[in-house]
Amino acid sequence: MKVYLDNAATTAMSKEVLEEMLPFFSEVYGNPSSVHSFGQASKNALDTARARVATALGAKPSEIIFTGGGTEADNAAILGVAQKLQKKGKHIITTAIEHHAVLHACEKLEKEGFTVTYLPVDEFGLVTASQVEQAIKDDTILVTIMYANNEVGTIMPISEIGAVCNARGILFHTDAVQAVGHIHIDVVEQNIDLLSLSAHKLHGPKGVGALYMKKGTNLPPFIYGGAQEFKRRAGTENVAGIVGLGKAIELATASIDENAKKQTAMRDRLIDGILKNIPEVKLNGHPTKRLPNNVNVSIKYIEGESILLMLDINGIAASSGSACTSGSLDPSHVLLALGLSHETAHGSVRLTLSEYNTYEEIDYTIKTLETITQRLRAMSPLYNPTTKSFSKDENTHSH
Amino acid sequence: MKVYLDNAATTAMSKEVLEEMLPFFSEVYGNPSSVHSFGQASKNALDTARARVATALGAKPSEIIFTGGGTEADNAAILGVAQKLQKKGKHIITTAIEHHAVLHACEKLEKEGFTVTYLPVDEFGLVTASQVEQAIKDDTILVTIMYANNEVGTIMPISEIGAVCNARGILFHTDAVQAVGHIHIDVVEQNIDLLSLSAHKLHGPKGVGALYMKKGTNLPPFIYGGAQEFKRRAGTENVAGIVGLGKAIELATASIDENAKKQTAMRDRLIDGILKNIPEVKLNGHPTKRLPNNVNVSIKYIEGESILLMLDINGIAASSGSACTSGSLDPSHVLLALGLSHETAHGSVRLTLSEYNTYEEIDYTIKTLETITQRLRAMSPLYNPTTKSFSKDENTHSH
Amino acid sequence: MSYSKKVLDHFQCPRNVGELEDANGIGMVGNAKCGDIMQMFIKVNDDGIIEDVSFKTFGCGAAVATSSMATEMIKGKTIDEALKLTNSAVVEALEGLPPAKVHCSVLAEEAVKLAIEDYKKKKEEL
Amino acid sequence: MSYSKKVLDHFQCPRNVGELEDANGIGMVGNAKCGDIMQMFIKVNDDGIIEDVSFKTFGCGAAVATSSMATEMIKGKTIDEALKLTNSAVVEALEGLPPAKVHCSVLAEEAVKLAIEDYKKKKEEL
Ligand SMILES: Cc1ncc(COP(=O)(O)O)c(C=O)c1O
Ligand SMILES: Cc1ncc(COP(=O)(O)O)c(C=O)c1O
Repeated sequence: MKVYLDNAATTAMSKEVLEEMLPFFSEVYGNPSSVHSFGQASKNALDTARARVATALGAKPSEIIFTGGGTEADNAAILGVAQKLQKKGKHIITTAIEHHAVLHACEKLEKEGFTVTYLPVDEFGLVTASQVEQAIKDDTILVTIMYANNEVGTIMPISEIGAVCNARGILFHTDAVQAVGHIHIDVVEQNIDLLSLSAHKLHGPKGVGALYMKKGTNLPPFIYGGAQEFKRRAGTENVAGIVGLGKAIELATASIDENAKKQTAMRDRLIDGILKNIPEVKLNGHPTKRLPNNVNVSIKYIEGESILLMLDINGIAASSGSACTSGSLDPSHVLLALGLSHETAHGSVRLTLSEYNTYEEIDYTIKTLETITQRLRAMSPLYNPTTKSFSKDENTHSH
Repeated sequence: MKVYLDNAATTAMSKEVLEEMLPFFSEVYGNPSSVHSFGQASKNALDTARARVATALGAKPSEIIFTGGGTEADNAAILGVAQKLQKKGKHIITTAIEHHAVLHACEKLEKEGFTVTYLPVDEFGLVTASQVEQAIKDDTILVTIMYANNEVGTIMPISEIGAVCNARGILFHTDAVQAVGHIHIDVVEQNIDLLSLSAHKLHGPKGVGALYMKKGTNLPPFIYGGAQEFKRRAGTENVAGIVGLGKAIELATASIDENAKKQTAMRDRLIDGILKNIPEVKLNGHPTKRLPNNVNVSIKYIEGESILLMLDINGIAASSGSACTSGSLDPSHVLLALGLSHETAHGSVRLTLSEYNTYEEIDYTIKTLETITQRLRAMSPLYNPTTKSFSKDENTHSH
Repeated sequence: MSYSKKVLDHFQCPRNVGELEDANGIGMVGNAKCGDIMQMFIKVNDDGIIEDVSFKTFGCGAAVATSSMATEMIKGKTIDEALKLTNSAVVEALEGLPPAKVHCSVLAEEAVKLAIEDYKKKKEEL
Repeated sequence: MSYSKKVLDHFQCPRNVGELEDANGIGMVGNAKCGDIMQMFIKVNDDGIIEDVSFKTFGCGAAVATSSMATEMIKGKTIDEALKLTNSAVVEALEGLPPAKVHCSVLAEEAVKLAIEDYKKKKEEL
C-alpha cells in the first residue's frame, strides 16, 4: 500500500488543475505582454487566475502579485517593507516558530541593522495578540506572524493580531502558506496587509505562489525588469502555473468546509489510534486550534529519520522534526520552541493528510507505526521497557 | 493561416518537453527535500535536469542554480555580485542595449551609489572587447553584456570580452536568454563566470530558468529560506518546470546546427522577400552576426503597433519596437541606441522564427506585410508616394 | 492590446480616410517622436456645417480608431457643436480604451479643434 | 535520503542488534541532543579475538547502518585489528554515505574504540 501523508511538504496536483493547465503549454503559449491574440489569450488566463485568487482571500485582483512560490512571497513582503520603511523604523516582530522563509529573511535584516523580536510561543505553539501588542515599539514597522504552523499545525489568532496591528498602524504580514485553501481567510475583516501563499500546498503546481498586497501598501519591486505583475515582479509569467494556482485555489475554497470535516475526522482517528496503540507518545501542537490535516507526535526513545525510513519501506510518506537532510544536527526549531527536549524533538513524526487519503490508509498507518516503534525501540539504547513515565526524563539527555 | 513569428518573446512548448513534464504533476509529486521515496524520485528528476543544463553549457551540475526565469537569473547575478563585492568596488560595465532585466537592476544599483557604464553600440548593435577593456577602472567589479540581443538579434563578441575580463580578473556575466539552445556556448572556453538562461525561449516552460555560477564565484543567496539550490534560491522547486527546462535544453542543443541552418535559410528568405517587395524598408541589426531566428525591419512612414494589429488580424503574431503596452511613448531603447530616429524606430517590426515555422508561412508573411504596408501608408500623413529616399529625412521628425 | 470590438472595427475599417481635396480647414497634432501624428481635414459650408471630413494618421491602433471615430462624430455638425467634442466622448463612443491609450483620444480632440481654428483663421483672412 | 542499497539493507536488517549478555567491553558515544547514540557490546575471548559483538543505536538510518556494518567488520577480528577500523572503511563497505551522514561512521569507529578501551580497562582491573 502506498500512503502519502506528507501533504504539508507538498501535495499531489489535482487532475482538474492539470486539465486546466494543459492548454497553456503548447497551444495557448503566447507571452502575456504581447500585443497579438496569442499573447492576449495568455493575458486573459492570467486575469482569470488573479480574480480567482483574489476571491479566495476577499481581496481585489489588483492586490494579487504572482510569485515563484511561498518563499519568494515571504521574502518580498518582509524585505520589501524593510526597504520601504527603514527610515521610519527598523524593528520587526515575528515568532520563534516561523518557516525559514520568514526567519532567514529576518536574519538577513538583522545583519543590516534591523532588530527583530522573536515572540516565544506556549507549549501548543500559540502566541497571543497581547504578546504582539506589548512587543510593539515606536520604531516597529512590521509584524509578520504565520497563519498556521507547518510542523505542528497550530493556528494563530490572526484576526486578533490583525486588529492590534491595525489599531497601532503597523503593517501586518502573515505567511498563510499552510492555511490558504484549508481554513477561511478574509484579508479585509482580518486586517491583513500582506499575505503569502503557495500553490503546491493545495493540490496546485510547485514553483508558483502569490503575495496579497493591500491597496496602498505599495512595496518596491522585488525583481527588476519588464512591467509584469504591476511592475513588482518582472519576468515572463509562469502562465500555466498561475492558471493552475487559480484553479487549485478555486477548487480548495469551494469545498473548504467539506474537506476540513473529512480531514479532521481522519486526523482525529489517526491521533487517537496512535495514542492508544503506542505507549509513551505525545501529541505536539494544539489539540483543537490545529489544521484539519496535521498530526505531529513525538515517539519516545527512537529517532525521526529512522521512523521515516521504516515508514517509507512500508509505503508511507511522512516527515520528521529531525533536520537530517540539511546537514544540521539540530532538531526542528519549532519543536524546541514548544519546549520539547532535543531527544523528544528528534523522535517526532509529522503525518499530514489531504482529502485524497482514506480511512483504510489511516488504519494501515497506525498499525505500521506501532510495529516500527517496537522494532526501533528494541534497537534503542535509550529504551528501557520498564520505564513508563513519558515526561519524567524529558530533559535528561540534552546538554 | 496562423503564423507565430514571435519566438523571441516566447516559444510554443515542445510536445516532447510536455511529455517529459507530465508525470511530475500528479504522479511523481514528492517534495525533493523529503526523505521518503516520493521525495527522492523528484530529487532524482532535478539531478537529471541539472546535468542536462550543465552539459549544454560545458559546466558542472553543481554550477547550475534553477531560478524562476531569465529575469530572476539576471537580477541574482548582478545584484549578487554588487552585494558581494561592493567593498572592492562599485563600478559596473554593461551596454546600452541590454534587456530591462539587466538595465533596471543596474539602475537600482545606481540609486544605491554604484556607477554604471553603458557602452554604446555601433549601427549594427555591436560592442567590441576593446571598448570593454577601455572602460575598465580600478573599481570595476562586473562586466555584464548580453550574448545576443532580443530585439535585433545581434550576437556580441562574447569570447573576446570573456578573455578581456579574465585577463583583468573581473567577473563576467552574460544574459544568454536569447542565445542558449540557438548558438554554441562553452562557459569554460569563453571565460564566462555567470550566465542567465530561460526555458521558455527554447520550447520549454515559462517561469523557469537557470543561473550558471562558476565554481568559486560564490554569490550570496537571492531568496532566503530552505536549503534548496545550494542555499542560493530557497523555496520548493518547480520540479515539473525544471524537468521541462532540462529536456528542452537537451533537445535544443542536440539539433542546434540543424535548427540554425533551417532557421537561417527561412530568415534570409524573409528578409530578402521584405526588402525586395516593400520599398523604403531597412533591416535592423547585423547582417551576419545575427541570431538564426531574428528578423527586424523598420518600415518607413507607418507605426509598429498598427502593423502588429493588422498582422494579427491576418493571423500573424509579431512584435514591434514601439513600446505601446507599457504606457511609455518612447520607442525601444535598443533601436534608438543603434542610431534610428524615433520615427523609424516606431515603425519597426520584429519577426522571430523557430524550427516549427514553414516556408509557406514565410511567403504568406511577406505578402501580408506588403499589403498591410500599402494600406497603412495610404493612411499616413508622413507618406508621400513621390518620396523615394529612405534615409534622407531620417531625422527630420524627431525633436 | 485588449481593444474593444468597436476600436478594432474602426481600426480595420477606418471611416473617412485620406486627404480631402477641397478641405478648408486642416489640423495636425502629435509628432513622430511620440509615435502619433494625426491630420484632420474638414470642409465647412457657408452655414458653418462640417459637410465633409477626413483624416490621416500615423500611430497605433487606438490613434487610428480615435481619428476615425472623431470624424464620424463631427460630420454634419456645426463647427460650434464640433468644438464641444471631448476626448472622453470619443473614448465612450469607442466603448473604452486601455489606460495607456487614452492620450490618443486627446490627440483626436485636439486635431478637430486645430482644423476648426485653421478654418476660422483662413475665413478671416479672406 | 539517497542511501546506497547496502545502507538500506543494513538499516532494514541490521546485523547483531541488541545487548550482549556476556559482553566484556561496552562503548557508548553520541548524545540525544545531536540525535545519535550508539552503544557497542563486545565479547573478547582469551586470545584477544572479538568472539561476539552487538549494538544498540538511537539515530538515523545511517547511524543504524554504520553500527551494523561496524559489528560485522570487527567480528572474529583481534582487538588490534579492530582498533584499525576507520570510519572511511565503514563508509566504503556501505558503498558510500551522503556527506551530511559521514559523522555517523565516525561515531561507529569511536564506539568500537571505546568498547575495546573498556574491555582493556576491565581486564587491567581484574
Ligand atoms: C535578453 C533577455 N534577457 C532576459 C529576458 C527575461 O527572461 P524571462 O522572461 O524568462 O524572465 C528575456 C526575455 O524576456 C530576454 O530576451
Ligand atoms: C509555512 C510555510 N511558509 C513558507 C513555505 C515556503 O513555500 P514554497 O515552498 O512554496 O516556497 C512553506 C512550505 O514550504 C511553508 O510551509
